[in-house]
Amino acid sequence: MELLQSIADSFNYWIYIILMMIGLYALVAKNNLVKKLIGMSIFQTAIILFYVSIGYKDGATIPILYEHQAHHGHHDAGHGDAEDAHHDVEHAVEEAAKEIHAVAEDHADGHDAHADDHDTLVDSHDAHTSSAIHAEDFANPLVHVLMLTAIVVGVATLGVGLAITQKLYGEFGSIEESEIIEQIRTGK
Amino acid sequence: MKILGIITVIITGFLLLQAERDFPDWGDAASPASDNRLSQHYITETINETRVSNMVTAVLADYRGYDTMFETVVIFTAGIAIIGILRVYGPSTKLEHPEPTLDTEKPDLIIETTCRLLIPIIQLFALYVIAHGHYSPGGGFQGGVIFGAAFILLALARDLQTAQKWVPENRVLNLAAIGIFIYAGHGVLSLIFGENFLDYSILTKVLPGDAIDARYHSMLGVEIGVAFTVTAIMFSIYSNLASNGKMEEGI
Amino acid sequence: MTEQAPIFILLFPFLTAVIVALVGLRHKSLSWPLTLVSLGASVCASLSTLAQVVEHGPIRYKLGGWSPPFGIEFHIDGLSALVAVTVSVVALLTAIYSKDNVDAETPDKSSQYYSLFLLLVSGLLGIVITGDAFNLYVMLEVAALTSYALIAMGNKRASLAAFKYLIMGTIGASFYLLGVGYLYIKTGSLNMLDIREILETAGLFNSPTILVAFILITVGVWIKMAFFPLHSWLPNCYAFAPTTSSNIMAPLVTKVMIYVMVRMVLTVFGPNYAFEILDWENIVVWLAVIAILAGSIGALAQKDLRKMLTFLIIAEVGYMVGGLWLADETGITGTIFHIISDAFMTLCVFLFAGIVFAKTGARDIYALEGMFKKMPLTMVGFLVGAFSLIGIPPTAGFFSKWYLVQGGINSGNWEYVVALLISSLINAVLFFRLIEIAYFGKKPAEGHDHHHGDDHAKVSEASFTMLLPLLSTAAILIVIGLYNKELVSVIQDFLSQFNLATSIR
Amino acid sequence: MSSTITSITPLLACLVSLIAVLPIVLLRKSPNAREGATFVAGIIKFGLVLYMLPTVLAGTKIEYTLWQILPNIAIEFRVDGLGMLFGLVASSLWILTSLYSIGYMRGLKEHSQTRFFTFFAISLSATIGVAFSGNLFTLYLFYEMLSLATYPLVTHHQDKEARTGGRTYLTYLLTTSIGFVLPALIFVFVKTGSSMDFSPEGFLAGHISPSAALVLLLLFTFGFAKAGIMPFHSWLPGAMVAPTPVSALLHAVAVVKVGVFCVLRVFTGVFGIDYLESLDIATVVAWIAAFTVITSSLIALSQDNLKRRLAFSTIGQLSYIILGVALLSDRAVTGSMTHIAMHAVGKITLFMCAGAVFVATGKKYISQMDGLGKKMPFTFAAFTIGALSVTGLPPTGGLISKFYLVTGTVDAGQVALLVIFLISTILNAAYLLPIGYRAFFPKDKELSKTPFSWKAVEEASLPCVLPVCITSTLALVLFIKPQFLINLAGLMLGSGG
Repeated sequence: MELLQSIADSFNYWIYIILMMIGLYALVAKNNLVKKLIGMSIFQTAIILFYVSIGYKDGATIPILYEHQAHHGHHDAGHGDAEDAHHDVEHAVEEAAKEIHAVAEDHADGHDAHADDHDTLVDSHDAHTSSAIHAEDFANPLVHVLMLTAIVVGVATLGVGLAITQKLYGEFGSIEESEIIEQIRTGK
Repeated sequence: MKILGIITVIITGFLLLQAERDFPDWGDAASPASDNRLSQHYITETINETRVSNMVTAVLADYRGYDTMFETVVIFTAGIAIIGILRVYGPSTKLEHPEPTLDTEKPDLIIETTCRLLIPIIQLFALYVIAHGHYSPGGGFQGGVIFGAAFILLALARDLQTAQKWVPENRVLNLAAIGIFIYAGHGVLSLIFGENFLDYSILTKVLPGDAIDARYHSMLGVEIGVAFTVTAIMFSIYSNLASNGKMEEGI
Repeated sequence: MTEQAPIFILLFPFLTAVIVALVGLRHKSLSWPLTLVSLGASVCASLSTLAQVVEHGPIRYKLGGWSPPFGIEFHIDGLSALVAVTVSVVALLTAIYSKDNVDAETPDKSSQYYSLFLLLVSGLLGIVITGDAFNLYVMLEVAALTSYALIAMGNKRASLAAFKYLIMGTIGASFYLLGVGYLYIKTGSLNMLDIREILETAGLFNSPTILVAFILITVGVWIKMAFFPLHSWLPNCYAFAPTTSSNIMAPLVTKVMIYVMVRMVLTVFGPNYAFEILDWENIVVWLAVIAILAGSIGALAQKDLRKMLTFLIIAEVGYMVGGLWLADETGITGTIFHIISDAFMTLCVFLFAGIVFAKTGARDIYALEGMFKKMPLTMVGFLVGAFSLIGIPPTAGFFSKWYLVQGGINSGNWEYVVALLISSLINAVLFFRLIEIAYFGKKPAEGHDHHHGDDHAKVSEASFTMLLPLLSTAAILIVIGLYNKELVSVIQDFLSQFNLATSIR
Repeated sequence: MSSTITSITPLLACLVSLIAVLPIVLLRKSPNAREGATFVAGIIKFGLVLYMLPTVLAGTKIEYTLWQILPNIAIEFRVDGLGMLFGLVASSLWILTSLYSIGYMRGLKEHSQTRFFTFFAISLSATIGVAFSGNLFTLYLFYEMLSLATYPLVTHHQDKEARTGGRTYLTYLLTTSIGFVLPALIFVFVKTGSSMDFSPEGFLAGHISPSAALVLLLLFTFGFAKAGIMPFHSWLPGAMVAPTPVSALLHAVAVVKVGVFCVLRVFTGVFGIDYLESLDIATVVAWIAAFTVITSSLIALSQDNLKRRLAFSTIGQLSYIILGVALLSDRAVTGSMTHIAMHAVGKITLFMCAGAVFVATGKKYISQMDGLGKKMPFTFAAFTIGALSVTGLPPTGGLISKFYLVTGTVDAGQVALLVIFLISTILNAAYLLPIGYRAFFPKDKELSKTPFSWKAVEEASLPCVLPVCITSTLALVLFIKPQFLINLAGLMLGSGG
């Protein structure tokens, strides 16, 4: 029962392992080159699933700001240029972190509260950072960026893999690894 | 091989399960990956630092813009690689093992008409996805793929030759290269103005608005560059794979 | 301008790759000069970076002006600067050499070839100078994709080898990516220095996730560097690839992967974790011993010149993996020094193998017969490379062995010392077999009766573009040997931050 | 006594022959000019060595640091008594051998003479480098250089025999130097961390355990396989496929003497005689050497090929030297050092005679040389003197060194080894002296068996005979005037002999 519970708690993490192992098995054990490539795709996709799972937060939405939030933040930051912005980064982050802890304490159960609520909440805090944006409301954007890269890499590798397979077929008339090796061995 | 595969899978799987024991709970907002300055900075400060409300786009094209530039290069590389591996120039030589070919009938009327209607819409949508990446899911990669798909659809519906008329091979490569030049050009330009590579804030010298606006606009430019490359290479990969590198007739 | 030098290391080859792909469509003859110019500029940039690092300490170059960990940074210390110089110099020499081969072996596609070549170089340079764990993955894939293609452009057997490499390489890179994911899930950062800091401050060293991350990254990199028994992809790849492909990949790809291993173990996880919390030195050193012996014995069994050399690469990888896990400052100095010297000595012998192949068209070692008479200068270059691989002073190879053996003695890993010496002796056997064939010009009676006689009459000294890189490499090997003290002081500056065990004295 | 001066002379002495490679290669079209260059280089080299002799005899060491190659370690030259003694022998004999080579190579119309002279010159540089090297690292550097530079000389004929011989040669030398010396060298460096400069006290004391010291000592003794200690001796007979001048200079003087020189250096400069005495481990080496002496002498008796017999004789004589130094008594060590010179002079005479016979008659086997003495009186007279010297009989220099060795054995109280010395001397006489005797006084019936007409035979050309006469005279002179050699040797012991 405990096992089931732990699986249910981290369902994604189990699924990615299972998918990854399916892919790995195909990569190692399959004789057909295209099947190997399919295994490779599954293998890579499993990793993407893993990464995206890291970024998921209960009750959070996609990392895109609503119109009014964007406007709010935009307005506040309008005073400085980028230079200022990243001089203040360290400071701002500390502030933001404090603030978020405070919020978390106040509203331990209120993750999915709407942005409007936050506006009032935040305004009572330090006006300097004054973002109406709360980290726990949005999924982690970084992992999505990383996975966009991983997807692109996956596509590129698959493409090159298929091209090599096609070339092999043109040369040996087979896409079974054992047959190709046999042809090489018998000397052609 | 099968036994080897099973052994590998068991060992690796066991290892990964070991790691899983120590993971933070799935969806826990207080997990180290979420509850730290990096992720929080991206969520809370993106709008102040770049005015882009889609954080993914901002991180992609600005904070980690260098990664993304090489992501585009990966695509470009794949295109060149496939040309390098498959492309056969000159009069087509008979392959030792030709691929089985389908009967090439005249294109079906229904399919042709549908495509004729669909393709402009697809292309328009692709442009929307590219341009609207700052505010909604989308961006250069996504838009580029859709745009490339339009050409591929054309090649599927008619034949490769027809699609080639629109985007001949050299033009494809030119487009891909231009895409990368656009992206890297932003970086080189900031170098020329005396800032670090890809530091868009200095581009105020050529772009309207303040430094943050410069970042905002540059990101759009960069996304367009990505879109160029992705569109071109998608079609190039398709046409090479489909025609076995001969560029004569596709599937 | 010098503070921008780090980006120029990469930018020249990378942009030129795109230009070559474009210009080469119409003017194929421009590809080669463009490649040379860009790599020359890259060499200058990397040298300038090295000078800065030596003078002012590590450089942190913020890309996009974002301070790490929010943006990506180049983190260039003594190690990366040295390896970057090595990579760019080797690339330049190979590029000079490639003039005749590329036109001969891939006639229609020379522009694509040079483009891929430059992209490979930019990928490798990117790996070396980046300070971001995920960016390293992207660069790894740029380098990997180009190498698959560069190999697959060879003959029939190369295609299958490239496919195997693609499968193995993808597994390796994916393991690395997953390992970085595990680090990210526990630390929330991707910047190498930042990860290290969080690992230490948050006391994560007991976490099984970090352990698995370490295993995944190490094994992933081992696959990509062809550490025995994960080496099976390598020999056929480098033996059957087009000449220039193996010339650039054999010296660089495995060495850069070793750089990644050193970087991960020292900078990201820290020697304290890798060597003390995980007490694996003995196991890994034994694995390395097996790798060294297996590679050397494998080389003995080969009759194909280039294939023989590929097995030597496997043995050399064993040297360096073992050297790192000696966990001794001198040993790690030796490993890093060997990255540099091995890159050049592998280059030297592969350039030679390329010349032999170009001149005789034969792959087996008996193609060498009578070479001392026919191409004396080429043989001089080869001799220096061979002596370096055997470890005869004052070539670079001797000094890397000098430090590695010292490390082995210091840390009490006698099995490693013995393996190193046995492998040196086997190298001596291998190369003196070649020298004997080249010197005596006669085949032993048991050899098959090939039709060498006629082909060889017209064999003469290699062309200038082939000879120049070979002799330069030979000269570099001797210079590295003579100036090893200066190199080692840069390496030891880099290592001094880690408080490694030094000596039992 | 132990004052030091810095001077570039040792480096120049070492480099002269290396620089001479350039004119030798450039002048390859005209043999006379080419050999002229060899000569000039040889004379300059000898002059430079002689120039340093008075300074060294006065007890001053000459130092020159060329290059700080590793942290703590430099490529460094230091000329002391032992080095000077060996350098003097090698450089003087080079001139004679050059002369002899010209006669030999031209007499036999050998191919690739330029290559021959080139590598000959390089080998000499390496030899002088070994002689003058100031620390263990430099010594190793030149030792390896010598192994490689002599390979083309050994395999000069490029036939099947040369291939086998050359293969054995390199296998033995490289295996031992990479397999034994290199780890020992690095071990010493790791343990002491010092610059490994040779000094009479040694620099190992206090850094290693006695068992490690024994292992090190054996590694060095066997590792410098050029010394021909059994069981690492078989490269030496194999290498006799080389042209005779090579055998003469390299295998009677340069290569093998470099081997024993290195062993001597290890005993006297690395371990230090006192330290070895306190450890009491040298006896092991002494007995191994003794075994080699007897065994090789017995093998030599059974050889009919003259050069092979000489090769085995060399193995035995080298072990004398090692045996002497392993006894650790002052007289024995002096005897060892002197024996380097005495044996060199004697053995080079023998080899050159063998070569002269070969040039004149094409004969390699002792059994074919009966009665030849009457046709080639100078050659065989010189041969007899050389044989006397090697055996250690008056009136030759060989007696002096043997005297020191034997009395040294008595000093060390090793009666068993004394017996071995005596037995081996008898054996030496048995395998060397009959050759000369039979050449002058053949048994008639044996002569009639050989289907060979002696009528056409006469002495080999002047360049062949002249050096032979000079070296044999030298062997006689050293009997009368050995004192400066003994002084040089004495410098190493700090007691003046």
